Amino acid sequence: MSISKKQVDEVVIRFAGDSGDGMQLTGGRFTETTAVVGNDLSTLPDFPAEIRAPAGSLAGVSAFQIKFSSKDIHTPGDVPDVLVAMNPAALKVHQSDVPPGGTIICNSAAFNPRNLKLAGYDSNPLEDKTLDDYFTLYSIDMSRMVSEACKDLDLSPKLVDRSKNFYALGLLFWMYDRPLKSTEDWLAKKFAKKPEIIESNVRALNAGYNYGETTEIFTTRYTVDKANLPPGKYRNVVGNYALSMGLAAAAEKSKLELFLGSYPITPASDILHTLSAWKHLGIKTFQAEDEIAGITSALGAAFSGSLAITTTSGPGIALKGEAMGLAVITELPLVIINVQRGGPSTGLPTKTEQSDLMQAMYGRNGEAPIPILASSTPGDCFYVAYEACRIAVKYMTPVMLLTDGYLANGSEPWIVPDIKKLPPIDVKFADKSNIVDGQFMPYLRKKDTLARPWAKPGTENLEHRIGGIEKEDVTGNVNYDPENHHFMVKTRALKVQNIANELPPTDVYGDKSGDLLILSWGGTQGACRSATEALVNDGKKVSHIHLRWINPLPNDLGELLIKFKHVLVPEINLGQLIKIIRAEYLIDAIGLNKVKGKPISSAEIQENVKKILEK
Amino acid sequence: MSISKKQVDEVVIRFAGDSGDGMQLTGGRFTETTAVVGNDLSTLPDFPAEIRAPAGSLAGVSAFQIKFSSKDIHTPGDVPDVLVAMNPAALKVHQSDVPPGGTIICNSAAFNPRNLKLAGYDSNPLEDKTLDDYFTLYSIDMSRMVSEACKDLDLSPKLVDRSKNFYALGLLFWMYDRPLKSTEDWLAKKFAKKPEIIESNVRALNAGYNYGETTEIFTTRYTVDKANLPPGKYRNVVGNYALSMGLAAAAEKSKLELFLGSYPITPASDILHTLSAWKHLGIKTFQAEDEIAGITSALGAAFSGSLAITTTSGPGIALKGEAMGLAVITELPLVIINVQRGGPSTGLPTKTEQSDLMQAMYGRNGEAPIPILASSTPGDCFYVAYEACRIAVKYMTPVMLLTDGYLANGSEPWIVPDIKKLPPIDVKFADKSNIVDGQFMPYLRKKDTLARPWAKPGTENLEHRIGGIEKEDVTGNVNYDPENHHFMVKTRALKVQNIANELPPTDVYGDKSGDLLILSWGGTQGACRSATEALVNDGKKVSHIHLRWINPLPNDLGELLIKFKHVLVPEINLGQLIKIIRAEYLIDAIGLNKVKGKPISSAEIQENVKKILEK
Amino acid sequence: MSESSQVKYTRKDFTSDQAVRWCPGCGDYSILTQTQKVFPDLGRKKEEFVFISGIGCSSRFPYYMHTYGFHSIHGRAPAIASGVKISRPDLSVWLVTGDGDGLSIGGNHTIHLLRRNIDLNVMLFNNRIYGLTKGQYSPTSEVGKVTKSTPMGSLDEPFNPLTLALGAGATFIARTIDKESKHMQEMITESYHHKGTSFLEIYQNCNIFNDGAFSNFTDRDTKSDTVLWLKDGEPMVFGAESDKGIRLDGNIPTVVELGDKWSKDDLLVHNKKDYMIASMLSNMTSKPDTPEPIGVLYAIDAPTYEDNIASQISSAIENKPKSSIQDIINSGDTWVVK
Amino acid sequence: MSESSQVKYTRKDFTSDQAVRWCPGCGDYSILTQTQKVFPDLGRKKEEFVFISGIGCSSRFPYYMHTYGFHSIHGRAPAIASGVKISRPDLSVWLVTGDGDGLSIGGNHTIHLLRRNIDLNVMLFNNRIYGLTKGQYSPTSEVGKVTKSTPMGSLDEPFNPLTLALGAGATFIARTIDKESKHMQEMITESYHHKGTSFLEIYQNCNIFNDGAFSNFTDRDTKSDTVLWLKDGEPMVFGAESDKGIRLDGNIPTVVELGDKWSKDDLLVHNKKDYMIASMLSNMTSKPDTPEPIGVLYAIDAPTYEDNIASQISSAIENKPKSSIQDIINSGDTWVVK
Ligand SMILES: Cc1ncc(C[n+]2csc(CCOP(=O)(O)OP(=O)(O)O)c2C)c(N)n1
Ligand SMILES: Cc1ncc(C[n+]2csc(CCOP(=O)(O)OP(=O)(O)O)c2C)c(N)n1
Ligand code: SF4
Ligand code: SF4
Ligand SMILES: [Mg+2]
Ligand SMILES: [Mg+2]
Repeated sequence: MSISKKQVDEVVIRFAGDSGDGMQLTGGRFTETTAVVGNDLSTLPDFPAEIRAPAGSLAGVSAFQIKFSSKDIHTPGDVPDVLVAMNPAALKVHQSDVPPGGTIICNSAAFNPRNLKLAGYDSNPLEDKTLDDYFTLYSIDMSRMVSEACKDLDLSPKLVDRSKNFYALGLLFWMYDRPLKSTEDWLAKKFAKKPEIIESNVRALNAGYNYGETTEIFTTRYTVDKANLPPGKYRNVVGNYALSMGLAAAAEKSKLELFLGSYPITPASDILHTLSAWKHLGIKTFQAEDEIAGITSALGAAFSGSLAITTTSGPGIALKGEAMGLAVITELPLVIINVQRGGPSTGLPTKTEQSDLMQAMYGRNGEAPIPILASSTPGDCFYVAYEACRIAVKYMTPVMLLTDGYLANGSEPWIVPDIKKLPPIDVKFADKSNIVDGQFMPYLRKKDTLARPWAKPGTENLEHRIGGIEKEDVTGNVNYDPENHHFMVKTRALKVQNIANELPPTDVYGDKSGDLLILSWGGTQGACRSATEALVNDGKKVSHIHLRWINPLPNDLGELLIKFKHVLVPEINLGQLIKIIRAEYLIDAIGLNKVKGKPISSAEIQENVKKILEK
Repeated sequence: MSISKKQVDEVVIRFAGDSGDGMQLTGGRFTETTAVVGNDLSTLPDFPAEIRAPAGSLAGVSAFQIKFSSKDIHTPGDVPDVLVAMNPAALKVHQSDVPPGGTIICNSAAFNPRNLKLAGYDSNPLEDKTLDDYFTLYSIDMSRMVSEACKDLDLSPKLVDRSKNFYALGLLFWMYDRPLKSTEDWLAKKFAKKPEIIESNVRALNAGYNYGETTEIFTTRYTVDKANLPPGKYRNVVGNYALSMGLAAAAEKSKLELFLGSYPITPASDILHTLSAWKHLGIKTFQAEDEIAGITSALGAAFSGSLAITTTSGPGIALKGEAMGLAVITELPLVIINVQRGGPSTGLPTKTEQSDLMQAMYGRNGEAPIPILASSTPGDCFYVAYEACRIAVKYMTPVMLLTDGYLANGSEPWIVPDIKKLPPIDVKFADKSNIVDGQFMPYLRKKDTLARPWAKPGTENLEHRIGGIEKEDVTGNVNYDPENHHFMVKTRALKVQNIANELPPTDVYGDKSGDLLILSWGGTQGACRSATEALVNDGKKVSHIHLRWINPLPNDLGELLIKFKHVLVPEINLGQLIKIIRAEYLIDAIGLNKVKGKPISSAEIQENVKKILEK
Repeated sequence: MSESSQVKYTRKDFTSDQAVRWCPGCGDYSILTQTQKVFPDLGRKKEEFVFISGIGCSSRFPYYMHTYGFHSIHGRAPAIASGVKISRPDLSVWLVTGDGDGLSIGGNHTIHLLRRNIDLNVMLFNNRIYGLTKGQYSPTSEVGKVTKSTPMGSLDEPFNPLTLALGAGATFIARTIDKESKHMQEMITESYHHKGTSFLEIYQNCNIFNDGAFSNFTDRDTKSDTVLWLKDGEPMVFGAESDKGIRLDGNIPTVVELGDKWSKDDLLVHNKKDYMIASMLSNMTSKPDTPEPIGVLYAIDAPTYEDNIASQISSAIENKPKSSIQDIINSGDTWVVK
Repeated sequence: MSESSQVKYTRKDFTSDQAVRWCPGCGDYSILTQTQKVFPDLGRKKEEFVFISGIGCSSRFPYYMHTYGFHSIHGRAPAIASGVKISRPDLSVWLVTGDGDGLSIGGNHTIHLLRRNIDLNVMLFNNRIYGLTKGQYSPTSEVGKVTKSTPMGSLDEPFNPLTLALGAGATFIARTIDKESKHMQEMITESYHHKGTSFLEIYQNCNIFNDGAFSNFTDRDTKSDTVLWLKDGEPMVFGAESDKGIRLDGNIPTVVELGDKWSKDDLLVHNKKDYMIASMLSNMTSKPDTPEPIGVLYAIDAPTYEDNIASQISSAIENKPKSSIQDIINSGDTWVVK
């Protein structure tokens, strides 16, 4: 029998199984290997909200999707070419996403009556032929194969069965022609103290690979060429980790001590975990009693001269509003990070959403403007984190950074940056030279940035008091004068607006005028870029602008927008950026709003654009 | 000597003195008498932020302004005709507001070296002639006169001196031809247990009155005719009090128990105080440990079937954001009241501002729409409070009601309403009829309002569970399905939008088209109406729309706005309603934004309109 | 409160139709079971029970009870429950919370609830870890605990929940253990019957993120030496053979062997109304030299907030019967314009 | 910490140029004065002092001290101060708060601060009322108090701040009175020298909204019989003629007359390291039959959070010296595209 090798440009694989089946780990290993092989890639984990819902239940299904390609790609893919379903519930939840002609691989051992019932199947879909007309179905008794492969090992059957995800991984490695070595090395390191576990997993991995190689059911293998990525040294990086590195890089470059005040919350907790492990960089992390203590402890650290950070997700931001106002009026540098998730309230805590933009703009009493920027990809989290820190200390202001669950847990290949080449962050604390007529003036601003001086407690002769009551210009004393208040309210707004003066010209992907402009922010960047590429290929006059800064907006944005007949703003919310754009530029922008706890697909965007252009 | 009587249409008097001088009380008595005399009136108290700053200091000046008129008026006046300054600090702070030709009455006894120094005067302005060129100055040793009048009383000189505000009041009563009787009655009641205090105050009052009558320095008395107010029984009412009555009226009409969960904060605390005193109406007030407990205890009471209220000011709202989101997703009726004050942060806690509108719209995570309405005058607080309650229970939704420090403490004559004539509030709790196939469906909505049923704990067979995780349509079970989430997000938005269908047609003051429309919300109503009247009198094509509802906006607003060449939106913030209007209607509305802790004046608005029309 | 003398409930009546979603092996299951077993016997109408919870694994509890329930937001259950009980004293209100929910973010509401003595029944599932967010240390985690957020070990002294509750003015504090079904049932019943806030700490094993936290007190071979079962009015005896006891040495509780030197008469006699005994007992928690006190440490009678407010209201109504807001609206100086 | 051995400060050095804005006669004045008097003698550089406060009359304090200061938002001073001290252990950080600020809205931060034992000095101005918002009852107001928000009297048991602090795990609790200048100076000095969180409750008269709340303990004619001045290691004697004392009757502190029946030797000897004595003493607060304990009730040595974190960091650095974030950036599986 001959197995043909077929070359394809891009592939989307989704691993799905019970929370206990190790799907995130399987996906992670596939990703690492794919990265090293040199494809471009993008990933999207999808966790259940329960820690561990009952085994086999629909609520307990966990999934991980990866798209990899020989081309430059921007999203983890809309629809999977291959779905690996480790149990009936996983099949039930994900089957509808697989397009006709797609491949489904199942662990038949898990399709027992109990699991079928839990998933709501009346009959076994692997046997009742319901799937065969639409999909290429591979029903494999992975559990038995693994137990065969491991039978001489001194391990309980339960433990052996846990290796079945590596069997699936091995099979996929074979199908897409990927080496096993890096996974074997990783297993050896990870379970250094448990050699039997290494052995069972390695055997399962190889058993899966060999099953593809030797059985006759698979007729095709696929190869995906290396992507033509810009030259450089690469690694794969997950958003929250990239963000943590960006913060640490800013601390190192600014020579400030990093202080994180935080309270755990999904999907932001990993930043706290990551920074907690970097004590050797001198980073201090403080798990506070709640979000309010998270931000206020950070504000205290900012007052005393640290690079202060607080991390959370939407509900935590709701709690931090009052303290943000205090940061605004005391003009202290503070980076506030919101890894957005599905709302309102507890909402869909493990799903992604972009619905906290307006909260970022307005979620506090009074006129309390805060600069806002958002990251566009997992790797970009590094750069926006760095940028947020740079702006915070340069302008003496709190800064809000928005990412989301999709960016936080997703990953992509990433050129390893050289921190020497990052823009400098020069911090000059106030000193004697800031004393005017024998008095330190804590609100005597720099002419260009309007930043006030940052005076570290412990510095001789700079004793001063700040607080939440309106401050007098220059002296910073408590002041109830109407004119001073009006002046200070406007000055604080102007200070934020001034940041626009240092933003680079806005990058337009595609022509600078045309029929339609897609305007995006945050994690929808990839889908918008893919859609634009496809539409342009299709001959449409479509361009794309992605905003890193939302407050302030770039100075040149207005001019750019009016060059297009239509402006489409896709968002995973009911229309938030679009409100800002319409109010600012009086342009009849159109929203594309899907609030489904997952990224908007490139296909949806394309479809929408076509409809608009047809009108 | 003959004293001429001059008839005038309207008068503005400002009483100013040290916090200890009793200016609020003096103003209050003048107001009550003026109300009973039948003038239209409007008042504006102005407190210092300190409880009692050092006697004689600028920070300790407290003031009370009243405008009264024979015409229908809308504001407490821009500039005082008469300034009563009880000490140098009061003169210093307020003199600049008095127009040339105005009258200044001072208690010369307080112009001693210590007080002059505290107020920053190098020489005594009552003696150095600096004022004489501009103002009609009356320098009267009120302290001595009062002590003369009371010398045979068994009271300490200190206590006697405390009556000097009644001396000033008596003098003003004489000048404006007002009876002493109601003040004498009031004193008799208030100090029933301290007859000497009654006596000293009554003597001071009469001494002041007689001083006007007998001395020759005053050449003119003024009379202000009764205003031509709509017929009815009137009383004078302060905003926070009117609001409290509105809530209690809603409770009585709906036959619900009123529950207030609150935490004290200026300028909202008086609502808590007022409702706490109405236990005989069965009202329960709970002073919680903080604002979060204030709103969540109220939400608990809403769950159990009470008419639930929480009151606070801006910083408190910032803390309540997360709980508001919970109220949105659990769809429980809850009225959230924000008596706005100067921000950001602690800001100017005793001053007024309108800068929490955007916080009301967006201050929580996720898509969490809440209906928002605002009161326009102190008396209107009654009606908006009632309306907020009605909408909350009808649509099963939290409702945000915005008032502000100016409305809360200001007063006006108010037709005593008959609660029988208020719109009905019919509450029908869920019962057996809500059980479908043996199961109660907590999210099975009414067709028209989209309200879900309200099931009181304790009702047989309606046991059910609600919570902050996304709910399944109809059943209310926890649900993570993407399509359900999208549907629920849109349904919650639609439910709020639906309220617009029952709003009356928008009232346009003036022509329905023209050169300029003034669009206002909240406490700027009066100034905008006055300005419009003046401009129309002046031949300008100017009209005025005042919004009671900001979310949703009235359905007919868009059509109305486009009939005007210009739309001007005066706000005591940097432009908040205007953002909503621009985004919604793509109209190039113009902002008039003064953030000075006090109402925008009618004069400023007129000036601004004229400038726009000239262009 | 209405007695359900007619109706006879079973466990099933308190079981909702929702699938239970805790990890297999989680201690929460047992707590749910004991609650569902005890409730039919409380003699109260089913529809009068309300469960309020915050956020955490434990806070999923209300979904599984076929009663009225409210799964709210993190830390705020005490305040929500306070609103329920103050507005509706006729309901039996239960509050389920975790060591993070009730003592970290919700600590303030918890202590204020206790001082107010609102008649609520608090069940604090203490697993000494944040379960739902996958394993960070909590305010009850022991010093040095290695978790995701404390890779080099936690640094701060934990709260002792019962000591904290006592300091806040609690009128009822008790402790039980997930594995001790019968004892837990007793404690739930006693909580129910205590008028005022009952604060019941339940040692609960999180077998995923903090497995074995209480194994010392639950393992067959150790537990008789490590647990002191409190019985009101009885001397404090423990040990497999009831051969040990607690004696006061000055004011220090000390373990003594019963036998030649010491007899039962020398032992401290538990008195749940004695504040100093409660203070001493709660302070023995998880100390190396003394057994773990389990049972009702403290229970006294005191007026409840909701009763007080109700009686202020009735006396106000008595003073001004049949009042209407219209009276207030009409009051003050009024005048008529014609 | 740097000793200011060279510089000799006076009270004026700690006085800012801002006009003091409390009501004439307010107890806050005396606290400010005593602080400004004591600070020059602490032997520490002026610029190393930081005052953090929340919101309330008391929280205006930092404006009047010529040190670094932060007047923040209501209730959050403990968290802000924690951030200051953790990030800068070299500073001497002081926290000024009120009974509302520190125990109502800020109660949770306060108890968590205490359990963490961060080396901060807390001065809680307890006037048993909300001053700044013009007179509502506070969590320390006595039951039945008539205020603006409780026209028929307050209903809930107040916190006893020292009992609460002890329950939360405090390592230093003390109490003084606004009018007792010298004693207050001693207490401030002892707070300063305690390593860990020192919690000093100051009875402060609000002569506008709660005048005379502590007159029992400050009036010439009553105070010697109503105040128990605590001295470590000494028997608990009080009374104008030092003729009374506290004796333990079982575990109940009882007042006895010295003379025929009882002598000093029968009295309880204060030991500030003894938790049970502290518990008993704090529990005597404002009880009718016992005098008010004033002084240091409890003070023990314990590691501080900020020292622990600093030492984790130095040992991490020792293990991986000269680390740069670049090392982490470079780590993991990497590959090169040419
Ligand atoms: C405002 C807010 N902050 C943080 C979270 C995330 N969160 C959910 S549960 C939890 C702690 C859970 O610990 P615990 O209360 O001990 O409950 P357990 O899961 O252990 O039963 C946290 C931090 C949240 N949901 N909301
Ligand atoms: C978030 C918030 N809630 C409420 C207030 C209003 N407020 C200011 S101070 C205060 C209480 C003051 O009492 P306390 O802490 O005892 O201080 P005191 O004035 O008595 O010194 C309150 C409720 C506020 N400023 N901010
Ligand atoms: S994580 Fe722990 S506490 Fe949560 S359900 Fe699982 S075992 Fe129970
Ligand atoms: S209100 Fe009371 S506490 Fe506040 S400054 Fe005045 S006297 Fe002092
Ligand atoms: Mg826990
Ligand atoms: Mg106070």
